[in-house]
Amino acid sequence: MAKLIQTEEETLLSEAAHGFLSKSAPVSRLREMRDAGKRNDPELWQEMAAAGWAGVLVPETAEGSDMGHAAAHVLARELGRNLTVSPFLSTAVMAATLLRQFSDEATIAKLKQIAEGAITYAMAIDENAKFSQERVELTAEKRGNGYILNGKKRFVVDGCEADRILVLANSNEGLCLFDLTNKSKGMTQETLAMIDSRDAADLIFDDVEVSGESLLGEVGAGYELLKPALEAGQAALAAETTGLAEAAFALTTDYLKERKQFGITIGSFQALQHRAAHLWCEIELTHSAVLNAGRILDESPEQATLAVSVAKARATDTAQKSVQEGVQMHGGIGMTDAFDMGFYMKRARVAAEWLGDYGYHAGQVAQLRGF
Amino acid sequence: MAKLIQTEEETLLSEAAHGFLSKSAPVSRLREMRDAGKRNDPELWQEMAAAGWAGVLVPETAEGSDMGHAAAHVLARELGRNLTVSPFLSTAVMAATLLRQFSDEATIAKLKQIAEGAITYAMAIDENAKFSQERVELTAEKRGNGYILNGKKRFVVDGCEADRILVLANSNEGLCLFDLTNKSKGMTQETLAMIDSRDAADLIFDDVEVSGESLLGEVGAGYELLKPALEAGQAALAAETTGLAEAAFALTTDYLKERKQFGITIGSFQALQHRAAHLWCEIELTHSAVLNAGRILDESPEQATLAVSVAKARATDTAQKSVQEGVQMHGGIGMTDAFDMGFYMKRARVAAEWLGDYGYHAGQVAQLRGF
Amino acid sequence: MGEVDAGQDHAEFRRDVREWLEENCPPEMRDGAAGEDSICWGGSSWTFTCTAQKDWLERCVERGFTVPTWPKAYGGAGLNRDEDKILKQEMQAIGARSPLDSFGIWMLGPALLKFGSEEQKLHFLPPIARGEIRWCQGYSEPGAGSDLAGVQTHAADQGDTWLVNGQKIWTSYADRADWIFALLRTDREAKKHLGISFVLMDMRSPGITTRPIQLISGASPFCETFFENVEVPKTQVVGTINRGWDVAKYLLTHEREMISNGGNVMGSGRALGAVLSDSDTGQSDPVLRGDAMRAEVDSLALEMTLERYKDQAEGGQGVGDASAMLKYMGTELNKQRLELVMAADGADALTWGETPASSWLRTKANSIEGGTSEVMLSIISRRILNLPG
Amino acid sequence: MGEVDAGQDHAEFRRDVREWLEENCPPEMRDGAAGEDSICWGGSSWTFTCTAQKDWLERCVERGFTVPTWPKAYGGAGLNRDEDKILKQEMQAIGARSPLDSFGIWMLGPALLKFGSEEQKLHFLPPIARGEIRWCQGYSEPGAGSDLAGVQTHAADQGDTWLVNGQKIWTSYADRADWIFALLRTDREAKKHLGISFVLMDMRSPGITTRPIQLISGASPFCETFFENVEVPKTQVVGTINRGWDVAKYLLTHEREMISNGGNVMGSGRALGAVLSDSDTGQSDPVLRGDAMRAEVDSLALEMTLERYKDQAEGGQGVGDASAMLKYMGTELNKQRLELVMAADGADALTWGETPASSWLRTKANSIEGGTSEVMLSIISRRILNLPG
Repeated sequence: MAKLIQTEEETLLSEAAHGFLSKSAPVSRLREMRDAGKRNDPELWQEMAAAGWAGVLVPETAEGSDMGHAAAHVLARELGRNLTVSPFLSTAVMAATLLRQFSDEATIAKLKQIAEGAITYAMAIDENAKFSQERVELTAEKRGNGYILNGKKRFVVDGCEADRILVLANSNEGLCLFDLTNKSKGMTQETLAMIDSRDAADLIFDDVEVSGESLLGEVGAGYELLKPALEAGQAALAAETTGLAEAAFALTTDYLKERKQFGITIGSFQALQHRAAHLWCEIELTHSAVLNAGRILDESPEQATLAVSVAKARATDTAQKSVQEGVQMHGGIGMTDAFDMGFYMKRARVAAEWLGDYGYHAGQVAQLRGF
Repeated sequence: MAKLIQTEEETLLSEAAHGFLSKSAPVSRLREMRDAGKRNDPELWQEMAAAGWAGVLVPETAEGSDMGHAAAHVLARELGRNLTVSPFLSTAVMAATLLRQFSDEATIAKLKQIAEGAITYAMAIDENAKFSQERVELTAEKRGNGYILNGKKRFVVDGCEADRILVLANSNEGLCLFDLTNKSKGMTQETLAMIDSRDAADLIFDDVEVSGESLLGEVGAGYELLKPALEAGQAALAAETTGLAEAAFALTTDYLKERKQFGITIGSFQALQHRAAHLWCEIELTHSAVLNAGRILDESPEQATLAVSVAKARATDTAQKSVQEGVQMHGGIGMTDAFDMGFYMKRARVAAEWLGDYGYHAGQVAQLRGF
Repeated sequence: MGEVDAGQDHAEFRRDVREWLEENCPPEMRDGAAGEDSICWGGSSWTFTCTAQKDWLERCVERGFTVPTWPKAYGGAGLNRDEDKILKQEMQAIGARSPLDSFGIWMLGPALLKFGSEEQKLHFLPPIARGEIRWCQGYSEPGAGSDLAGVQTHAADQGDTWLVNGQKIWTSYADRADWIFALLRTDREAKKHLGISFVLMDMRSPGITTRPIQLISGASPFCETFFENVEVPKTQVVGTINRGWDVAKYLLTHEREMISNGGNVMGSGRALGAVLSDSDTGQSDPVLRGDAMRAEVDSLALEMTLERYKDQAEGGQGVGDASAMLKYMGTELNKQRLELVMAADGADALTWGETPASSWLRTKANSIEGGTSEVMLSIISRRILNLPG
Repeated sequence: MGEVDAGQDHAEFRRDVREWLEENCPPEMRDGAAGEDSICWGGSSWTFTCTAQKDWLERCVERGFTVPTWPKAYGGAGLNRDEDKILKQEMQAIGARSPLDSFGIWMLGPALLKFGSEEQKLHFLPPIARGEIRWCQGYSEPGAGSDLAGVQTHAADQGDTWLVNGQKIWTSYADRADWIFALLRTDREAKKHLGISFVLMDMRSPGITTRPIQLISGASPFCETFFENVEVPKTQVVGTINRGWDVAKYLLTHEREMISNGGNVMGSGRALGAVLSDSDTGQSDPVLRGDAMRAEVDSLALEMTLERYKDQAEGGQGVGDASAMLKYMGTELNKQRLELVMAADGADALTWGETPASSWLRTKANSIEGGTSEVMLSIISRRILNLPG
């Protein structure tokens, strides 16, 4: 396996992303968008596409930059640090990983549009309060050449603003994946007032007629097709969440160095020092897990499940510890909306649930480790 | 309910027990006994009996002091502080609580002997590595007027030295309890080399013939009879374990005040202060849970299950935290056999398992609280 | 826990209370609601949510049941603790709402009862009992955090009056309060803990302005409060001038107990058991389930501890510094409980509205307000464990 | 994790190694045993447990495989890291035991390679590689705990020799060691960290005595070691006189990594998964199961971190102070794992003998020896996070 240290290219990519995002899309931008009731930022996405980010997992045959999963994680981590709002995970990571399993002309065209930033995608998988790709009740009923979809998808991230939706449905012959426009007749988007101020929706399918071409691959192959996309998404979300944890931790250690209480810099209180040091250790382990998941996804993606679940579980837990300690160590100011820590805390909560929470991924690990 | 504070009588009892045990049976006594390969101390038990401790739950009709469960907990707590070796829990708490459900002459005579310190009991319940009163495979087969017992009991505390054994067995007609002499023909005691240096054995029953009189109560009533005794034992063990936690904590805070490292008293290091303070809070909560269990057992024993399980779960967890922090904060010396902390740690481990561990009791709590 | 059997002596009292409640508590006030929205805070600007809320308050005022344990002379019912428990039990039994909640009842009242002059008690307590005057608390100052003794807001001596200048933060509901009780620095030369006085001020006094603070959990009761050349009569000092720290310390202890209690109330608004049973994975995920089991065990032990401390207090043994433990354990546990509720509810909890999200975020302040968890641990370490430094 | 693909270049090396192992590793040495009892420690008083153990050591010595990465001149095989990995993989594949373990290999060797003179290297390293001389470590002193710089054992300057007086504690296997490497105070006037030298001593020197220390886990490898007027030639100082702290610091970092590694090895002696699957309640108790899941996730992440740090080290980026993290997380995690093993095994674990009890108790020392967890956290706080104080 490639080494668990950043390559020179990755370091350069990371620096470029850091420079770009801290200027164009820092936390203050999320605050502005929230206050303005905006949930997406198409201009920013265009710039990211121009930098090759939208095509990070699009093959070169479809004019993508095809930098791979580890590179996608470098970007996701910087997006996490800045809490940048973008369809990166849904579109550039998950949809691209899913679609690149096909090489027909129509799919290549879509991948090309993804890389160009011309279309965005959302993944419609969950139907319940907790993540599970197994319990699918949305039905796809064969009619003529096409299908009729009926049911409801929950917590579809980017579900309002995405141009297209990848829908997991249950047919008589097993799970299927459909690639639909988000304006299909019979579809309703119920906007969710998300605590992280981002785009998510419940999608209602009421006799939605779709053509036979919108079915991806074989009937019944839905889960096999979805799996690599899900794992890519989980790992990239782990990378994003790790970036979030690091940024919240940096805010906290800065505060510990500057804030005085009872006349003494609070960072000199040993109890806080040890808690901060412990948190640093946690972040360090999580960072390794994310690096490892990236390497394995790039080198032997079919064996990535364990590595991905370790990364997602660790990142979920670490980010929550980081924001919780962040608020507590900041005291009152950490609780105010005027300070950024709350944004980190809310995003950490949403990221914890999306694509499987700690318990889900720890369960995967236990299963793969034989207990 | 009576108040959750010690009555004056309880305070006097506690002081008397403290005075007696710290002189006659402190931790150094356990060390001596271990080094001499001794597992019981009959003279000490005679003194305790003379003080009314053996009869703490024996009715006055059988010449017991009948001070009740809360008083038994006061004594158990002091026994825990001093790691005193005695058959108090098996005999004075569990056997007495079990037997006092009967008022026939033969049982009264046994209870009287318990109160006098003339006979000791052990409870033979477990058959597996983890506590469960439900999985009983030791069989009691009716033969003539009596029964034939076959099977194996595990982890019978006081199983080598006790005069009599209360055995939970499975008959065709449900669970039964038998009261046997520990010298019954066909019984073998396999001594266990316990880490807490106390008496425990595996008991093997190979065609053990017992008379009809040795059956307690009705056939099939085994569990109903056992339940109050088990709960009394669990609560008293919680009290003992709380005493243990307090004593280990006291050793630790004393050390924090006197030990210097890098020229500074280590108790002035804030990280240690906060951990010690947290531990104190844990002990405080556990102490309340034990007090509460004692009051409920005395006042409405049929409703005690929740209170007892909260106490046992809390005490188990608190004692483990106390000894773990104890060893760590003492550093190298805490690891040496020459220092007492190891005795506390080993007893805490055995007490954690006996009569149901943390998970077992937390599970009881969850069930009773509706989840 | 804690079904209290107050004995035969109180059977009559219990019957009376039950009958009175049956007759006087309006059906609308028997819905068991305990959230922010259903509270009656009272005060001059209060708008009752319905006639029933107004009736319920008035009937309770008449019996002294808004402050049952206060002496009758100050608007209470003069109940002893057993009677008070019975009243609470009977109210709980029919799901009766609290008729009135306020910082006046929780905080200022106890302080006045202990430190106020007879004149002050007669003047200030009855309007609190009747819900006519709403109070807010002015302790914290910007940048001072837990260091309450670092009070900078200055009261300059002008003979019969003080001239107050400065700023307070985290003053709950200051924008809706009629009066404020505040810590002011009345002697700049004295050492930190000395030179502070506990002062009552009319919020309509010229020079007082307020500005709400938005929290990460959304709109909040907290404000910043500014004082610019505010004149205050010296008769409005509670206790001895320059010894306000004694009053503050007493109230801090009191507040800690209240928050740890409140913490539980919040948590039990929806029992952990119910949340897990309803949850998608509450049964099947061992991590979530194991953590919830732990939290439940701990919550019960904390409830028993509160009960024990009350028993101690009644036995004349003050809780004292151990209130720091209640504050610490209560708020930390409540944070854990809400984390578990969020996890159990999964995606359902990730939106604003009828979800636990606001409560979850709000709990994060519990371990900061009224003294941080770290301050509590230091108090325990020094004052209870006597560790050095 | 961590199946390393060392690329085509090494295919030949791998084939060679595999063949050599096939021919030379005796069947008795292929049982995968890794516990205390199966270790070959070497030294002048070593008794081989069987002929196979002796043969296996001798054959490895011949190839330099007891210290594969040491230069050939000092008894090693001169392997680079990829080759070393391949050797370890191939040994693991057939369950081969380690031919030789010793403090000489783990600790003194690296110190000598970095700080020793060429003469010292040629003199001391080969006997270590051959398992002829067994070393022990003399760092800690009674009452000093983590404060290694507080060394009191004194080496008085006598011209060509030192005269050593004092006492060391926690010297592992001192009663079976041939030589000791120790920190001695060679200048009492200098400041704490200065004035210490790193000195090698023959344990047969007149005036050295040892006494074993019994631990809570039972018999232990640790001893107290006493020095009474022991004469030591000055040529036996490693590095500069009075700068022994540099050597000690380097070795501490090294030791931390080793302990965190060792911690894992210990834990994986019996994988948590297997323990839980065998356990009575490992499946049904959510508390135990949830905690085990957490520990498993954390163990895997720690393994990945060790891998990452090794990759960094190979890339020329030293691990440095981050070794404190490995030490801290590795030992704390190992303590947790053994707690879980004890709980899973229930009553089966409560006796001495073939149970996890001794290992469980022994792990409690992991977070104390080689610098306590608290010292590790302080190192991270100050040197990595740059927090004040």
